[in-house]
Amino acid sequence: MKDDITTRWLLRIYTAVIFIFIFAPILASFVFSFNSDRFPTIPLGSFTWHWYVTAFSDSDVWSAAEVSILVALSSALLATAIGFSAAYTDHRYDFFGKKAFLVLALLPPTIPLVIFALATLGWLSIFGASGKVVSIIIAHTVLCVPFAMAVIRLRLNQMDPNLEPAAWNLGATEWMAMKSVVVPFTLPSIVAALCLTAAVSFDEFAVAWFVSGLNKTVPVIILEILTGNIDPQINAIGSVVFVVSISLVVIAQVLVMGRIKKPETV
Amino acid sequence: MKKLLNVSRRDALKAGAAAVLAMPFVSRAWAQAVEINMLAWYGHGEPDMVGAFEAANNVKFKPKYYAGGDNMLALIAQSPPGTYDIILSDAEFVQQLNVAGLIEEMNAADYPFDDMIYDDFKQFPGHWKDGKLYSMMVRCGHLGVSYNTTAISEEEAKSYKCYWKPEIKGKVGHFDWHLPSLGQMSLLNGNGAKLWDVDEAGWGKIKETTMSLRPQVGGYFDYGGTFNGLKNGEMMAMAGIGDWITGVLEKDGAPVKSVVPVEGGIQWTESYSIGKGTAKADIVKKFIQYMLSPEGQAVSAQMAAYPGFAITNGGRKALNETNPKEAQRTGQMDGAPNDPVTLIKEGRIHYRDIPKQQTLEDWNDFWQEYKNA
Amino acid sequence: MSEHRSDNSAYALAWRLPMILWQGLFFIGPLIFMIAMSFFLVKNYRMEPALQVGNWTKTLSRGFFWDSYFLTLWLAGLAVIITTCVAFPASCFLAFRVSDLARRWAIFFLIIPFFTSYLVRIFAWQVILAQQGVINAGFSLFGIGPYTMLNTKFGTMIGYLTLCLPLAVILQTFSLANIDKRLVEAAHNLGCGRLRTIFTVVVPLAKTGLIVAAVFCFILSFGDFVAPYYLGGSKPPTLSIMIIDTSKSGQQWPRAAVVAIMMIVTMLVVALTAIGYAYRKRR
Amino acid sequence: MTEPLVVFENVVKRFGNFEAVKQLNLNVHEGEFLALMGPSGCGKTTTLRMLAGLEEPSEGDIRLAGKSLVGVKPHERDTPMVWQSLALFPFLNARENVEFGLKMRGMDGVERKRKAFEWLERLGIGEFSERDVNSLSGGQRQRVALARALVTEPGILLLDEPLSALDANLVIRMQAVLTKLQRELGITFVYVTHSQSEAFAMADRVVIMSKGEISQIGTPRDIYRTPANRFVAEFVGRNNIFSGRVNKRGAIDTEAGTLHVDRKLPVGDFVSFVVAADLVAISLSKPKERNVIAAHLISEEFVGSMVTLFFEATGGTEIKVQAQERALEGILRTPGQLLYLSFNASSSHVLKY
Repeated sequence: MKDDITTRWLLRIYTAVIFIFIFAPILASFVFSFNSDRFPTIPLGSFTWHWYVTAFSDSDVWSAAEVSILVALSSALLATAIGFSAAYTDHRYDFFGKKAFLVLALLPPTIPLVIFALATLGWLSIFGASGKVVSIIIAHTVLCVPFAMAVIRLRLNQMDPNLEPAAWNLGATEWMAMKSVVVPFTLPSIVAALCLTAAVSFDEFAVAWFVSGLNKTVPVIILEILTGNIDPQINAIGSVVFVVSISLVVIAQVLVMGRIKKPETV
Repeated sequence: MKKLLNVSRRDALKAGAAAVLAMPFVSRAWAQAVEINMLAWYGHGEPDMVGAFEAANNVKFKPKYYAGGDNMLALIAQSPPGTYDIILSDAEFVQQLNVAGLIEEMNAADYPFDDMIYDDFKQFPGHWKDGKLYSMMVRCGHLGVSYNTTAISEEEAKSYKCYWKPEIKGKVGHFDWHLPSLGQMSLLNGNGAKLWDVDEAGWGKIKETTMSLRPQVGGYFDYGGTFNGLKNGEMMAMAGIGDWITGVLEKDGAPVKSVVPVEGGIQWTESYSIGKGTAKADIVKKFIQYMLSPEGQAVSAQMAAYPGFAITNGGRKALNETNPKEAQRTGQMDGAPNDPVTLIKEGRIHYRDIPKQQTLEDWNDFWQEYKNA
Repeated sequence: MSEHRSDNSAYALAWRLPMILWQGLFFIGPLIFMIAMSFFLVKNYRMEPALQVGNWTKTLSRGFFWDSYFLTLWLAGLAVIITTCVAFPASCFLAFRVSDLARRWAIFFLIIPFFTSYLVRIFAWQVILAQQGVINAGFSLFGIGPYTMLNTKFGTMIGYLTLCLPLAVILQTFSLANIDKRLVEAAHNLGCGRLRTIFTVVVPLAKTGLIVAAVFCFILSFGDFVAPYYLGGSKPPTLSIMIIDTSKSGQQWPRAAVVAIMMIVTMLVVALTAIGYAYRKRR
Repeated sequence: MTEPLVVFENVVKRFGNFEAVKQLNLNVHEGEFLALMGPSGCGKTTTLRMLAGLEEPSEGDIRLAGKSLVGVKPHERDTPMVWQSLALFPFLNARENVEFGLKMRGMDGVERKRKAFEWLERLGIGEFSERDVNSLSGGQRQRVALARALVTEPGILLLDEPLSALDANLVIRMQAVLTKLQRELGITFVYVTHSQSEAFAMADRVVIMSKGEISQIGTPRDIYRTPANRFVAEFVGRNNIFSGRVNKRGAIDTEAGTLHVDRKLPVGDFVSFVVAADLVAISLSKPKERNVIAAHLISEEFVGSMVTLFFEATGGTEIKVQAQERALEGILRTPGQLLYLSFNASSSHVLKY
């Protein structure tokens, strides 16, 4: 394609600006977390660890981290298990109501979190299950299932449809074939789904805020600081959370990339 | 975590010290400290308020914060009974808590009623029923005109009319709760002591006055937003608040101030109640006693999230001893011209209450309409 | 294709049922309950099961509900248009002018925002956009400003863009990269100008992806309460803020449910129409 | 007399409204190499999959060694298969792939390893036993797949177009490997293919299928020389087909002329008959035969020492002649040249009509 240099550079600069816009708040938050001013402006104040020290000497933050980790791990495990079963079902079976099945599996991300939170709180309180850690786990699992399913479904797409029959053919029962063929084959996507859903859960605040009761998660603490005594502790907490989440993503990404580098020709 | 904290040596030391200080505290909290569930306005469960008590009694407060009495009632209503061990509510909502059977009876002899700084406080409306005590007032503060001194003069701030000043169009904020803001409008309309007790015509006029302010309004904020808006100069005046917000900012060096205008001001009052069905009534009682002790009152008056007045003579004395500057700033010295007690005595302060002739819902509905206008 | 695809053995059901049960119980259940809740009564801050339409008539007869409804619709629509237009040139660049490796890295970077707290990003914007914030401080070096950016619709839009832009660029890039490049070249060879090629060849070919991206932007901004609240000063409040307000003050859960149902219906109508349009003409 | 190893009895297989296999009756004998052949969609793969238990017949019975297989799960049958896609487990190495079937049968690790290695050795790829299957060549992967299927020492091996992904040279080599293996092991092979050369080169018997039905069963020679019907004749491809009406003298008036077959046919009937391409003689001058067709040479094709010549006779009939290169010495072969083709009446085979 012929391309004059001006257009090329204009496009480059434009794209760079878009990325700057996207990363401005992330970088700013990092910078502000080390800035002594409570309301940072230019020029910046001095360097400080103060906000980290404040945030992490608050036992509430620690117990929130504990709740968050518990919730993220539990809902990641549950959502990945359920997402796996849904992806496998979609991959292998055809049955009456399959379309409805898929809609049910993929609908949750289209419902605004506030609405889902409201509905979940009302629903769970019928069973006396609101305001507990388990309520957050339940709700987060619902939100994470579609993500887990999508990731695992993509991997199953790459699986030779004869692989499972080949295992049965060699004497494996369906359960044995699942254990010794389907699971090993989809393992990278299972790990990726675990990381992804854990990260999604770890960052979710709207639903957690509604249903958490007294068991706050880290994002709920952030929300409370934001609605309450606003200060750059948010940035400190956010930065640490970011580092944690991004490590999970990088692990997932490495697994995905690894798969791209080593293509399996059937 | 450790890696992050390992950059410069001095900072590392500082961080390390903090971690060392925090760790036993944290681990103890995780070990076996009795957890006390607290429902309160933002800040009441923070370390500056409860840290000393927690350390001395091996307890751990687990706070749930709300903004506004309606919000508090809603939170309680949706939790199973016995969820909250201690409830800090606005005084005007105590009655509702009591009617709904959400709070325990208290023993008046346990608390320092004799030391109250003002007689009204001993018999605060709604706190007693049939001679039984249900809630213990712990602190209060005044709401008036909160403004940025660079945009509004002291003279102008003497009336709520300053909200309509053309120069601050789009820079008047509201604390997002109907009671204080609409109360101020009622005062501006000259309802004085009957500000909560207005008939249909009076209510219509309040709505009219409020609506006329709409073009000036720059936003509706929660606690953090209010704070932020005034501090960073987004808002030049804020309706529905008082020194509880500006006091924090003033101490931080911002050019903001709160005054009680000629039309009168509103007093917010916070009281502790013991949650119905709690198994921790004894330690909660001990905590309330602590908060009413001179030491606790001084801490409460200087609460980091928002300051309030000490309500016992002992507390005022303790504040004057530990932080005379703050005592002076807030007029909590006998004989000061802005002594809150004097203001009450002069009849310039009205206790915040709930609407008498309308329901809370009516007010809330109008508030929604106003916000959406 | 095979017999096993339609079997109802214990094995098949063991994989089919978990999702149906879980999402049925904890996703469909709540939504149905919410519909029921919209007919409940609130007495003394407590909900009582009932079957009365008061919440519906009361909510839908208020002028401010509809003001807020159309405002939310308008803001979300605007966010969709702005996001789509702003993202498109960048997506074209990433789809057509960079190497596969560079594109993969770009996508990786675009995924990062999803794993930073949206709240933290919004808080950062608050600080950046404030009257005495970073941008205005920058402007003052040139002797201009300060401009009011916070607590305006501009602020809200910045928030929506923060939420939608990375996703929009990702989805657009994917759909554009899937276009057969020979078609684009063919158009060029036929003397089609660059801009004309984009609108007559590229956009129609990538239509499905572009619309899906737009639908996601709509869903995200329509339901978001953080941006209009913290950057827009809830002035006036959007529907999601109204949900929080009504549920927070006065325990009016049923009325919040009414607002929520209205939102879901609106979103489903918009999304299904758009998706239907996206896939129809392809066949 | 004992029953054949595999018996298909009135087997019908439907997918929805589509009948993939219609009323199939087929016996497979112990130790034979049977090829199932036909164009795609003819039901050959479905038949094989039913034998492996991957599809259940809609009607009828399938018996293996006298026992009905209906309702028997795939893993309960001993019918290992070599797949078109090979379906090797990509996360296992070559040896682990071979071990799979033994592991599923609960054989202990050491024995398993030994046996797997033995089979890899036997197929000549012992040195690759620890290699990742993705890093092996097509032929090596093919052998791993074979070893994996045979390691459990089954009585029957199913092969589903196993050579279709290999290039021509490799196909010939693998054909030799397969026939040798089958002879050595003495087990039954059921081999599905759409390739005539594969089937004819290896199979003892060939089953030609079309649209879910068996068109013909027979030895490769039977099928080649005496195709049962026009479909088989055309599918086999190395035949010349002539059609026409039987005249009063018992000869057939075709577009290429009046031709004679060695069979009495009812006068006036419209019939077709085939003449195998290698049974047609070529001469420069008109021979004294009953069946002579004058035709122009169009083109020729060499495969090894065999030549196939394509002619066009009057009326546009295309005629193929196959001969040894040596046999054609002395015959001028320039395209367009007129030559005389002749065949013996006994070389013709009248198709069912």
